[in-house]
Amino acid sequence: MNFISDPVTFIANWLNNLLTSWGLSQAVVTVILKFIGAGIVGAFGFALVIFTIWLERKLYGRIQDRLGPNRVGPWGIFQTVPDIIKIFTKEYITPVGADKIVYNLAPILSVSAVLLTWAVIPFAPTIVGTEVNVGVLYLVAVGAIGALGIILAGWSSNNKYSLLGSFRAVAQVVSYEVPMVLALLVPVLLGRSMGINSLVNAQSVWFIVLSPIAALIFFTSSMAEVGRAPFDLLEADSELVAGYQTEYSGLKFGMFYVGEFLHAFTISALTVTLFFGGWRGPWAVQVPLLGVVWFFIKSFIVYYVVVLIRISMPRLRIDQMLNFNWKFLTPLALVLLIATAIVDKTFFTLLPGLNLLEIAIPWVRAGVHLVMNLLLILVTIQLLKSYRIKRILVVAKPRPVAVAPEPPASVIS
Amino acid sequence: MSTELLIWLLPLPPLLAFFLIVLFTNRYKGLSHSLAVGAALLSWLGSMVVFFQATRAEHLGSHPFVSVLNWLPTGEKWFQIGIRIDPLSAATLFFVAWTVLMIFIYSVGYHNYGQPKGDHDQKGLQPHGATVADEHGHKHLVPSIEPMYSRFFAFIGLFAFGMYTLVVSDNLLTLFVGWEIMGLCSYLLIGFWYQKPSARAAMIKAFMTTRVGDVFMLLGIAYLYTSVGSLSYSDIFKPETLHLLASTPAIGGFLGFSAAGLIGILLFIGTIGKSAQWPLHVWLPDAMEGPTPVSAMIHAATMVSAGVYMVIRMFPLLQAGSEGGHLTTAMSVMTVIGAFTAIFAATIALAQNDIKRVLAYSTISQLGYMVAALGIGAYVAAAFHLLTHAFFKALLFLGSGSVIHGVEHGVLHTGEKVDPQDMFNMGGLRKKMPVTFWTFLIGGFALSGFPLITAGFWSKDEILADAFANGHWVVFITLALAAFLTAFYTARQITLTFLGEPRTASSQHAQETTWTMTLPLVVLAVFAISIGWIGISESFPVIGGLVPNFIHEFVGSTLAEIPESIPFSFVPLLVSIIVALGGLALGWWVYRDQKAGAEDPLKRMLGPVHNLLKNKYYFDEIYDTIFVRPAYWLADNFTNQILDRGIIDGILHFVARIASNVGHVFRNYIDKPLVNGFGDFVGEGIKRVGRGIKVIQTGKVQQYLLMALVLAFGAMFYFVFALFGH
Amino acid sequence: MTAEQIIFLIVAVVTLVAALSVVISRNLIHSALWLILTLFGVAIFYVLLEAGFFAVIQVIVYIGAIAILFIFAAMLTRRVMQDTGPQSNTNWWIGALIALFLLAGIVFILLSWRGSTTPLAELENQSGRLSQLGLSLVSPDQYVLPFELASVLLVAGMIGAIFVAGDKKQ
Amino acid sequence: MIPLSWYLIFAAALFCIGLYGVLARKNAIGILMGIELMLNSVNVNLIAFWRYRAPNGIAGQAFAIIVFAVAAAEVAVGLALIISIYRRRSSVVADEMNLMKW
Repeated sequence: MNFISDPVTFIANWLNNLLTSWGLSQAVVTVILKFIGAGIVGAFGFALVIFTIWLERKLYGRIQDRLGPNRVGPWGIFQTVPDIIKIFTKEYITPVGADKIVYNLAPILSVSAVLLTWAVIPFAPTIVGTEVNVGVLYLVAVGAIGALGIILAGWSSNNKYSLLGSFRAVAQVVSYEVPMVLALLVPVLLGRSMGINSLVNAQSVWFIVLSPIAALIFFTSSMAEVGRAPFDLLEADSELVAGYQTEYSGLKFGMFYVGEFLHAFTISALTVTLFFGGWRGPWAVQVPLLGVVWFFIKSFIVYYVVVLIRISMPRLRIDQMLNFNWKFLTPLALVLLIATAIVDKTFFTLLPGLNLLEIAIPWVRAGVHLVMNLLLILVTIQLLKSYRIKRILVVAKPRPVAVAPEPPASVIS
Repeated sequence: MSTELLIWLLPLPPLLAFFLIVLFTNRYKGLSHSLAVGAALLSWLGSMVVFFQATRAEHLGSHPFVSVLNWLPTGEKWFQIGIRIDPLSAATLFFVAWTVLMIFIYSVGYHNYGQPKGDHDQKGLQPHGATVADEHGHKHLVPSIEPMYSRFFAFIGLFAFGMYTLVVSDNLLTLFVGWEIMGLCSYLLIGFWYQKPSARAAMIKAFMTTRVGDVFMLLGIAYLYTSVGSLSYSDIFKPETLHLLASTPAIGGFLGFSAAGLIGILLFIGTIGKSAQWPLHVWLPDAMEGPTPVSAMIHAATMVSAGVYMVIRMFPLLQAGSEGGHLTTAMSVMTVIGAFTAIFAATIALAQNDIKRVLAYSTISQLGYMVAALGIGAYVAAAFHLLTHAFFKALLFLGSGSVIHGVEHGVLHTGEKVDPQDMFNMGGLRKKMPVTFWTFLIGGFALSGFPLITAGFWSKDEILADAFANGHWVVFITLALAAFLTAFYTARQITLTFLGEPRTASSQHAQETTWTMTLPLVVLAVFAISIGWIGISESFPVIGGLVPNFIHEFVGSTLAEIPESIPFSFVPLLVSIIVALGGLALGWWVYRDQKAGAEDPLKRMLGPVHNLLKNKYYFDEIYDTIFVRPAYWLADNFTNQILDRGIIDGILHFVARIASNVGHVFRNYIDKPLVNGFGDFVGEGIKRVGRGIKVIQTGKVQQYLLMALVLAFGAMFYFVFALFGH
Repeated sequence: MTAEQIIFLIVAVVTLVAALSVVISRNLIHSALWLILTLFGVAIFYVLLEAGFFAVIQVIVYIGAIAILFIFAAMLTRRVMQDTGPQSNTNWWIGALIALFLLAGIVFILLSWRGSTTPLAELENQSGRLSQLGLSLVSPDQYVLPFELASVLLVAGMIGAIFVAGDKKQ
Repeated sequence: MIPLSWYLIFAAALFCIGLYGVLARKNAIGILMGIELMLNSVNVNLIAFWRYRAPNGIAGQAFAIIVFAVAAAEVAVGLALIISIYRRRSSVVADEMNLMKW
């Protein structure tokens, strides 16, 4: 337990001893340490945002076959700093008739919601915010608060467009929460615990292997949760101006902006912790620092996928989005949850029957689950095909050909 | 088959005949009449056997044939009925059997058995003859058969059963039963042709008058039963009971009668009604409405003789308490009534034109004779006269029936509208109907007491001798006078109907009747003569000892001790001979050349008295005014108007009015105000309460919640503080 | 007064003030927001009572869903938002009276109740408790019936709400 | 160490405020909020009793969960009703919904 392998805990213990030596009671000391830890994580979150903004803009450029920001600093890495300064210096305009308290409260809520999730994500076996045994539910709760922020922002800015925007946003966020929660339940089921740390520990075989569908559903619904990429109806530039952010300016707008980007990176981090084994990697256990490195490498890879989707996918219409959610994702998630539960239960009841090597059990279990998931995928694809064909049929009905009206009876006779 | 059992069976054949005819065979005339006659024959045969054994049994009086049966449980011992044949009932049985049989045979011919059915004969009316065409198509009327032929035989069968029960019974109750059955049958038979209004009136009159008598008789029987405790003769005629009855005064101290006297009188009133004595005699002449065999049956054989038989049977009771020759009050009453009825009826008979009415009145007077004889204590003479009278009176009636039948034949033949029963339309039938003439002549002589030959002479002479011997001068004279009148109207009757020339064409064509009618006449004629010879008293000068005075020993023995026979004296003998021959000669002389349509010579002689006699001393009118009209008045005015309408309806109306008032009161003072009021009150009260409470329902949800909370707190605090006492 | 008690008092005061303002505030949206704050306070209470699961459930269910529903409802019935005048109806003082009366009653009962001073027992199986709760909810001899009924109730409520509130496209 | 009575008194206070909200609020949605407060106070009570009186028992927690479910359903249906009433009578004031008045 030395500085290199586990700097964070080293420092923490050092500080602890320092403060206790100053005569503070242990409780007070832990409170102070907790505060310091929270502060570091928050600062780290914002710093991360600065980097991800740059990264994203560079990627956009490269994908769209252009350079992207390269003027400020080498490869434009400092581009985000002048943006931030710009935003800081912008003038605060509060619309007439806006509900002051609620107008100012909204951005704070949305950013705090995102930051709160970081409290629970374990970066390394020893480095983790707080050890909450209902971590997964905590994540869901925090997501709900984010939705709250959006509504208040939309409503308080006393602007019809922003109100409409906030309604749509909330509808989207709330409805996508359902499949996300159901998808979250699958790893909880597999890992036999709600605490995120215990989930990561249980991932000797990454959960992505066991149930790729759950990972996919979780990933898509969290993307919707963020309001980016195909689901970025929230601040659809072409339609609703900036959605609920229209009336905000200056730092408040910045807050929203930072909140959004951080949220994007957070969902990739979450996906990693839940499905890609979090800090698990070779020697991660021995050297916590190495866990952190693995964790960030995986997160950035997933983040890269997020950005990729954001740039390449067209925007979904509001009804398509809701239909996709309620008619495809939620039923699939439900079926998946039930199927994994059944398979898992039968596997563990049959386990004593077939004599496996001790270490082979997780792999066999992974295989069984994988097979079930593949089967499920095939079935869903088949259903989708039959559903699509039927729709086409409907369209193809022939239209009646125009027929000359019969002459009036008097003429014939 | 012991005699007692045979006696039991005597009355049954006619009853059996009655039921068989009524229930089964009343459609077959031949079968019905043979059944009835057969039954009469059986009873007759039984009676003769019983009579023969009774005569051979020594001192039957003290040991009569008796057989008793427990019939009604009266308290601790049973009321017993049974049969009892002692010398008196044996003798009665003898003449009843003979007369009933003769009448049955006679009525076969009388109802023209074998004749064709009448053209337009109706049930309930006399047959009007049937038109018959003989071999060469010549049509003429022939008497038609009686439409209700078998019904007649059924009723006289029942009549015979009634008489037989009366005769053989050993107690007053079954006697009374037979008595009533005969009353019923007389009613049914008098009114046989019920379509005739006069027949209907006659049957009701007969029934009602006999009923009056019966009521008193029943009183007597009841009084006797209460005082003696039993009705059978053996108990009543015990010397000590007789002495007890004689000594105890009558209940109401009624005119100084003793109990025995009062019972005797009450029973005697029954006889007055039944045997048509003076006050209650009116029904007998009207009873002629019925067919002649019925008249014969009623007036000769059964009905009237039953009354006298009952009195003779009760003689010891009547005589109870009379020492020596002294008559008890009851006996004196009887003598008075008997004698008066004899003379009274005889006078009326003089003025009657109808052949049957003359005989009816002669019956009443002859019964008067018997009652008078009993009244003066001539027990054996009365019984003897009863015996002889039954025979010659039956003979006379059947003879008159055959005469009427012959004349009817003439009426049908000539088609003349004339009353076949009126003597003045007859005459000269001697040549046309010789057998009827000779038998009728014997009957007539027996009735009027033709000396030495006929039975009537001996029995009547006995009574006169008794009256004379016991010094009852008044009775002797009246009876002698009555005898003279009897002889006179008998001769009148014979000469009018048989002698002289036929006064009408129909009597011209009268024919002799068939053998079934003439045979009984001949038999009865034989008896009318011969029966007298067994009752000649020994002390009679010449022929006294020839034939033993059978009647005296035999019938006399029914009494406790045989009454001593009276010494012979010439006076009554001479008187009766003179009276008989005189009456006959006078009667023949007055009516010997009666011309058709000529007036009754007697009318000229008697004038207004004759008119009085013709109308029977206006007794019918008197009774009508005294009894019938007041009865109607009573029924109509009193009972209907006053009693029924006034009182009963009055009471009902009164009750009704009270009820309606009470109802009114209930309605207006209890029902309306209270009951309805209460109902309305409830309805109104609920409405008002409802209106009061509805204010609570303000529609504001929060106010409801407030109310609920207040109540909840109230309950909570109640529980917390009151119940748990904190 | 330990740290915990201090936190308890602060949070209690904050929650009660928020609750009071929920009831009193003129603007419906403001009262909704105050409601959210109260719910947060209650969530913190759960944490104090060491019922973490309930705190999170509270947040998810109440704040995540119900509070948002309230705000939605408030917005949908927008025209009423500008309603002037006091928010409480005429006889509000009766309500106040009853509430105070009830409070006094309950407090009186609680103070007099012996059990209110029971010592705080230490919790042993921290982790096992949650699974035990889960199991009890579905084990037939314990609370499976209310659990199933609650699910039926929720489905019925959902369908009912959709049916009632959905505007019929005539 | 917080004594149980504090929690109970806090819950009682919260309950009374909720009750006042229900009784005094003019707006139907305000009433629903009042009800929510009351339900929450009940929950606090349940958990407090569980924590202090029967820590290893399950009843308290199970009940709390059921109360959560019921509260959610109640709010959903309540608000749906209120919205449909609003749509028909364009008013949400409790007093004006007095059709059931006598």
